Amino acid sequence: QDKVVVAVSPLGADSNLYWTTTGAFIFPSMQTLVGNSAETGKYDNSQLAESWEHNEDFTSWTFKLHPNAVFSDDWGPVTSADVVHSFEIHTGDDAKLSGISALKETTLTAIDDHTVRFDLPTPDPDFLFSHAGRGSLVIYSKAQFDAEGMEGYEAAPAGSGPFKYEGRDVGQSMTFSSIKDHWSGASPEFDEIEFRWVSEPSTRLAMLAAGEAHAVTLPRDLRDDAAEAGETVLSSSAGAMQSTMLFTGKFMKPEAEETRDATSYAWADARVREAVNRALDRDGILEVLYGEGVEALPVYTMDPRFPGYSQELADRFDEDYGYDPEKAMALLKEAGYPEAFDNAAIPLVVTSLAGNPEFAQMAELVQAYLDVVGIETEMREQDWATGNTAIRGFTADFVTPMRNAPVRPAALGVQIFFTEHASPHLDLGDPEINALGGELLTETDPEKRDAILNEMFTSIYESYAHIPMAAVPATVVVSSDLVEGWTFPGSTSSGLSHFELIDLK
Amino acid sequence: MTNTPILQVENLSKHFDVQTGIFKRETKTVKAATDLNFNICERETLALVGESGCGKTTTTQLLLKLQNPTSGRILYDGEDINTLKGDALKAYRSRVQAVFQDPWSSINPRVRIGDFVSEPLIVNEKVGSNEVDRRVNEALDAVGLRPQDARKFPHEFSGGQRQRIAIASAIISRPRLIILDEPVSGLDVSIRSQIINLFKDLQAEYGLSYILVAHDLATTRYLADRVAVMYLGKIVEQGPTDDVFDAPSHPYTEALLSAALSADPTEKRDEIPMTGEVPSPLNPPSGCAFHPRCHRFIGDICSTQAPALRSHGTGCSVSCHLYNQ
Amino acid sequence: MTDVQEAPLLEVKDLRVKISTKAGTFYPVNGHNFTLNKGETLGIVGESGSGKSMTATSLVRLLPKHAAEVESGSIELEGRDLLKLSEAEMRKVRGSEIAMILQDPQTSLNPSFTVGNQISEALSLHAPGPKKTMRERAINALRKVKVAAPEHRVDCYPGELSGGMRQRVVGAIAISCEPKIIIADEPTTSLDVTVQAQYLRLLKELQDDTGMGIIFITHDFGIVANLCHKIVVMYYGRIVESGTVERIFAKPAHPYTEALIGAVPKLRGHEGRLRTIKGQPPAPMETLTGCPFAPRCDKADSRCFNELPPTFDADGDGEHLASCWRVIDQ
Amino acid sequence: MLKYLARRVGSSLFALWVITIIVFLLTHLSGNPVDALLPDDATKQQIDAFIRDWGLDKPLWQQYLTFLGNAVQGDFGTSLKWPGEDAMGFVLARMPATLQLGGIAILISLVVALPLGVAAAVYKGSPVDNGAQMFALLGQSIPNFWLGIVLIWVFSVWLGWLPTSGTGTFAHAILPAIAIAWFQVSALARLTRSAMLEVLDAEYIKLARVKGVGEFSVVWKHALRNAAVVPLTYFGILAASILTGSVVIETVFSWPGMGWVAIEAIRGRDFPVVQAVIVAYAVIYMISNLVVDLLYVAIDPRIRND
Amino acid sequence: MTDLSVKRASALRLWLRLRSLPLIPIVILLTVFIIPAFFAEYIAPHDPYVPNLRARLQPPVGFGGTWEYMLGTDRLGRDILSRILHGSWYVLSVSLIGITVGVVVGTTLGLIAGYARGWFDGLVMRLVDISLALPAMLLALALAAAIGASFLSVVIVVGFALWAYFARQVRAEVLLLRKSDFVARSQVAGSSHIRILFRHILPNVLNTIVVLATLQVGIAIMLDASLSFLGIGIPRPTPTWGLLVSDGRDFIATDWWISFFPGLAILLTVMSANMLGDWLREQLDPRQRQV
Ligand SMILES: Nc1ncnc2c1ncn2[C@@H]1O[C@H](COP(=O)(O)OP(=O)(O)OP(=O)(O)O)[C@@H](O)[C@H]1O
Ligand SMILES: Nc1ncnc2c1ncn2[C@@H]1O[C@H](COP(=O)(O)OP(=O)(O)OP(=O)(O)O)[C@@H](O)[C@H]1O
Ligand SMILES: [Mg+2]
Ligand SMILES: [Mg+2]
Repeated sequence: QDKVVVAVSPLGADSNLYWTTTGAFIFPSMQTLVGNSAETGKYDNSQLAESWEHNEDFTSWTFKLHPNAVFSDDWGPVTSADVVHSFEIHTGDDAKLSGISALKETTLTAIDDHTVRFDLPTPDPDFLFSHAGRGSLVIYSKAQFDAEGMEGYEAAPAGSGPFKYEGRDVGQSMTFSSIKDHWSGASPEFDEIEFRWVSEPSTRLAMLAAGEAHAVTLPRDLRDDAAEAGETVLSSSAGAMQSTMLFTGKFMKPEAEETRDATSYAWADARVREAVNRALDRDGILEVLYGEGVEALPVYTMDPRFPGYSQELADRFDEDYGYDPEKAMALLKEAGYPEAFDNAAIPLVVTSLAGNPEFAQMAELVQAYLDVVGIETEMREQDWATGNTAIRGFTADFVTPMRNAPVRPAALGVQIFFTEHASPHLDLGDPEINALGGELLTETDPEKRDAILNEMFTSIYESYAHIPMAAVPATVVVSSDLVEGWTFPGSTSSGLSHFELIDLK
Repeated sequence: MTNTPILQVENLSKHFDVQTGIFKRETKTVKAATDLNFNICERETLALVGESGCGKTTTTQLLLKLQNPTSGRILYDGEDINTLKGDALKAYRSRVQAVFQDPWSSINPRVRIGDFVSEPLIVNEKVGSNEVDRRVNEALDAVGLRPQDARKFPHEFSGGQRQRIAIASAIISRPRLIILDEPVSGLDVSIRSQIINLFKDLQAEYGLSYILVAHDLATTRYLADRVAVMYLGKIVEQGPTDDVFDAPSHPYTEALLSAALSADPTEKRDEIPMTGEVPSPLNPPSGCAFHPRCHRFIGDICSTQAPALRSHGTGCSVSCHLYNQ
Repeated sequence: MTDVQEAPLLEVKDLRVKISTKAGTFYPVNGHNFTLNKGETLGIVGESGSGKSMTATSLVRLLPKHAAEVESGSIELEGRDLLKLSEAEMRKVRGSEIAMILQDPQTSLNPSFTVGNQISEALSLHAPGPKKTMRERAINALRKVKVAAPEHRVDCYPGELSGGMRQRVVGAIAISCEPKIIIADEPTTSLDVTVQAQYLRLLKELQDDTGMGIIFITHDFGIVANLCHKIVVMYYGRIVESGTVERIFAKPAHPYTEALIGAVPKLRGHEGRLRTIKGQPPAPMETLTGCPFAPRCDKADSRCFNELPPTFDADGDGEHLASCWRVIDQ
Repeated sequence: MLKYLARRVGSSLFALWVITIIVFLLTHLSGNPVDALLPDDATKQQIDAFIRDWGLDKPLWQQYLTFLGNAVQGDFGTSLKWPGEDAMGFVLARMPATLQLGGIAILISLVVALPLGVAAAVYKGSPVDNGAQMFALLGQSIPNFWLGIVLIWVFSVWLGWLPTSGTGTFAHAILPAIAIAWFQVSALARLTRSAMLEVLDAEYIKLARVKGVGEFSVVWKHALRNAAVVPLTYFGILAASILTGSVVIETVFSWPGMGWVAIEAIRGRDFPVVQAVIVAYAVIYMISNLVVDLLYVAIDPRIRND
Repeated sequence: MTDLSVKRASALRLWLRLRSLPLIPIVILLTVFIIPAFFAEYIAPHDPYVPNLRARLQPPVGFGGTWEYMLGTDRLGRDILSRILHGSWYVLSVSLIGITVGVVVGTTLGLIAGYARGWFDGLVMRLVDISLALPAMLLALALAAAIGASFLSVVIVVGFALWAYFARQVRAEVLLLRKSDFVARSQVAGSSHIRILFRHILPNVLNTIVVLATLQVGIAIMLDASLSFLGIGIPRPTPTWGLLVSDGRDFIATDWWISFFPGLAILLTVMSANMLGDWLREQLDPRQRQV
């Protein structure tokens, strides 16, 4: 077998210039400074940085490059100059990269040929995320730029990864060839790998069944079908995505509960929020949505890999959030729902987020369960942009499924989804959580950070501020005739990485 | 027959602009009716005859106000019908009616006979429904149909019956003039005679005037008091039917009559052979339009100068250079 | 007509055509007998729906498929029964031995092919020859029917010709293979008087030239009187009277014929009222006993209503037949 | 001829102009591209810069005029979703794929529908006719995406005859073309049937038979030549339906044509591409109608002589 | 002809009509489409919205399923049969309202354009061109984005997709009708334009409209299905047939019943509607009637 075909749903944006996209990317020829371990998902030195260190208060990070790293097509070794060059284009005007704002205020200094140092205006203990996760710094070759300019990148950017970019058919496919004697020692068993963008899941399954693809991503039910048909389902070694349903609007600001008509969110009342959570048979829902073995997530954005994780909340979860329709009904009665509410019907807005076809079903199931306990809902289907516009315009008055993929460091995630500090439109409006979030911004002591985060998670948890769902691994279905195995950590936005590890039969 | 004209037609012309050629890029003018002059009096029948396309239908449509003339006037009781308004117009509408050729297409298939017949009455006069019913019955009776037919739909009738229905509708508003555009051409011989008789009877009973357009010269002779022969939009000969038929003056009338076949094998006819093609109204010949086919062609004057219509003999007028001394 | 009694060109015996529709069956051609000799013109007259066109189309075996079929009888063309020929043989007969001119010149030419094309198609089917001469022969055919400037017209599409000219082209197609018989189904109803006269003259001349037999279908008594030698009068699918033109016009034996002739206004001379036939022809599926014309007949008695009259020899010489009880009563 | 052409082109241009307004308004009334194209954690500065760059802060009419001015020169801006791609260029680059698919679909429709319709008309009332009618009805009753997926499973997965999706060889085009043609076949077959029935009743067909012309020639030469005008009239609508069908089918088969671009662009709020693609669709439609008009004249002498 | 025979003749005609009534399509339409649309609540064995996670993906009877879920269940364990039955109401109303919109807009414009001619006619014909040139699917997407996918947006799209066909057809007929003798006759009688339009022309295009509308039921349902496929149809959980088929499309190869039975319902309905339309067309064709 000399060519591997991987079929996935189309990307948000499709370009060779990584920084002009929002970060959805499959690009095995390009590397970042920091890598993830295939087995655990933890940061490692499998990419360009051989090692790194930071100062006491996390404001200065120094990276040492692998001395033997080279670009493909004889564009020479990877040096500090390439990092500086890449940093410049990534923080330039046309950069749309998610999370890149963190880099913008940073100064980068090349210490020597293979050492660079980032100086940050504020402490950032999660700085590695900018080099190993969503919206991170990808290293392009300065030599190529000097020789060919931006056109060179557009046509065929040289990278340092184990594959070499061969070409693309916009919107259709991308092809890479394996590099023999790669500097990292990685040696794929195949000569070429092709990615195909195919939006219909059943078409992808058909490709797999017809032997046209080695690996495809599929929604849960089709995964089961594929497994039944004898194909192999592989899961990422770490959680790739967290899912939840968020109440939108600043419903937790202190006056919200008293003056409900000011906001007219039914869920401004904590008892309603609890009832909503209690009404759901999570195990049932998660089984339907993600299959067996997926664990419920006590607090969205909390992850054992990152600080702030609370085992205690996880242990209490069943007790506090467990399926209890009677309790839910009692709570509602107590709250006077729906009679005393101006906006009794809770709108469930489903947006068509790429790669999350299960959101529609999630909403349907939630609706059905809520219906049982007497919570009125109203389903609206919207595309992502419209839904997002509503949220941004602070006109949001609905409940919507949301995902966190790849899983961000807890301190980042919690700010984005619950406080006013990162994405103001998703702010709960809770003064306490906002204050804690503020503290977190400047706090550098790991233990204290852990405590603050823990406190935030506990507060979110106890006030039933959202409807947590699950931590979900990334999955890929591979042809059992063609592929033996493949280990990947699920740390990219598509969930897929470490293509050199695809093990063919 | 009294001699007060109901309608006076003065210098009436109608020209159409038509686009011809591939993709209609050329505009040409069809002179469907040119400088027509005739009168129609009480209890009189005037026939318009001539070849297909000579402008007979156009003329009737002008009289019926279905089209507006390019120039000229039509006077009804001395008043120009183009200036009629309000009640005067309604009066004209109800006093001048029409029966068309095709009994299948001239009746709306979706309307009950009673409603169809009563339409001219309803739209022009204020009458109660009892009166309408009475008049419908009367009209149906006059054309030999039964009162209960009023509730039926057109498709339940044969062609002959339909033509009777059309006639009933034309007489219900007690018109003075009915314009008949080939009213019997679409009918079988046997039914044709019934309808022709009906026209005669109605004229006698109601004192109607008719303007008749007919292909069939025999029918014309049978029904018409006066006849106007048209050729390419112009009247070439006009006069009392008997005079024109027995002693045609214009060469075209001569040829036309000689071409008509008599339903009598013993009758010998000497046909005047007409040479040449029927000219296209888009490119009418110069001079006298008939000259290329004329068997009495008398020279250059025919092909260069258009003859005027002059009176000739008793009550006849003709437009031919032969008679222009 | 002719002194030497030749064998007839066409002899139709007891021809019956049955039409079956969802609504029922009936016989639009019901026991026809007639003959056509060389150089003779036979007129078929009758009201609309009496079965004239059915008679004509059954002669060339082009009855509407499925609906109609010849039930019995024979059609002998010079002694050959056409009903016994195979479809392929019949196809050879059509056009070359029996030609037909259809009712409507406006629609009987294919608008998508040139006039020359359509003439030479007929020629190449029945009198094949080299391709090059086809055009020449088509022009000749046009010349025969007196189309002016045939070299030019041969390349015209039917839409570019006037009605009279189109009808002449149809005529040219019909005579191009010099058929023995031409069946003309109301070929002039849509033509102007003057054009009609020209066309009829043309047909007569062609007949004089070639000696072909013509069957002329019409309801115009003027044409019958002027053009035909013999007449067949049809009513309700039956021949009610047949004979020579002179005799029938002079002394019609069937009241229907008499009434039809009386109903036509005369070009010369005036009479008070036209004669009319009361009522309407029966609907095809109506079941009638007795003479089908009886309900409309002034002279009908009870026998007429109860018994179908057979065909009688009106003048005793076999030249004038009529199917009316009055014939023997007289 | 020139004048006629000029008038037709003129009225098409007017229609196009109205379409640009509709397109412009609809795309601007709909969701904000900011939300589709910027990450959910974008900062205020990023958003502001984006809005400024795309001129989204100007009044609507000004945006329209700018848009129109550029559009006339074929400049619809650069794609937001496919950075660096010129919107119209991007769409045009995909046009051949759609035209190819559409062309094959039309070909299939014709090859199947004409004989089917003709046979149904010639054997009216027979099992052939009933079968054809049934087939035609079936064609109009199956959602095309569903059919597309069934085709993939049957012919690609189970039988393994054809590739499932994507482009490359002619074989890739067969299934999507069939899925698009399916509906058209039935519509065309029905039209052809009724047109043929009408023509077969015509006097000139009778005359051809009277001349002794063989049945085959009567049907396929004399009748079809005239009946063909009706399906041709339908061609304009056919083009429109095939374009519409391609939107769905291209998605099912991952066929990189304009339909696929349209869906992806609209979902991604890629204004420039959406506008370019709709205008391109409209232009194709107008041109195909113009061609039909000209074809008419070629095929039908009746019109030439009118 | 006596009165009796007239009566007999009309009785015969009635009988012939009845006998040619296309019973099969009518029965199918009633059982699959119309009766469920109004009585789904009473007929459907299950609640179409409530998932039953214990009964997920039950196959239909005869394929290993039970009578409780005759046609099987979907991924959430909802009864397919009940969903189809409840869906018929939405399908019925979308197609009827959409077609009504198309009919009203198309007929009005076509009527006036054909009768008045002139600039208005030119304008309408351009609009027809425009609407034909804009693939309905694209409009639907843009519209869904603009006003959100909803019952309303689907109805608008269906109406938009259809009106041009009505306008064209009606205009073409009006052009012929206004030249007809009976319109001329009515003008001669002195009727106003309004009277001519509504009393003489409209009733005569009604046939065409009815026939076209019946035939459009299929197109409307198909369009609804395509919109659901693109995720811009009537929002869930409303079980419109289009959504059911579209939702089940991924499982054609495995859990085929999810999309098969709704597809079958669409197929039967559209086919029947088309057959009925064809029959109507034949019945109302004056050429047929006059024979
Ligand atoms: N609306 C019109 N536009 C253009 N030309 C017209 C129009 N109406 C009539 N004509 C032309 O005017 C001429 C006269 O037509 P008209 O119908 O009055 O003739 P006609 O004598 O009634 O013929 P026919 O005996 O065939 O009914 C014809 O050449 C015809 O083509
Ligand atoms: N295809 C057919 N199917 C059923 N009945 C038919 C068919 N063709 C003709 N008829 C019927 O056969 C009868 C005879 O028709 P035919 O055409 O021979 O009459 P005709 O004498 O030629 O009338 P016209 O003078 O109107 O041409 C009529 O009652 C007619 O309705
Ligand atoms: Mg006329
Ligand atoms: Mg006939």
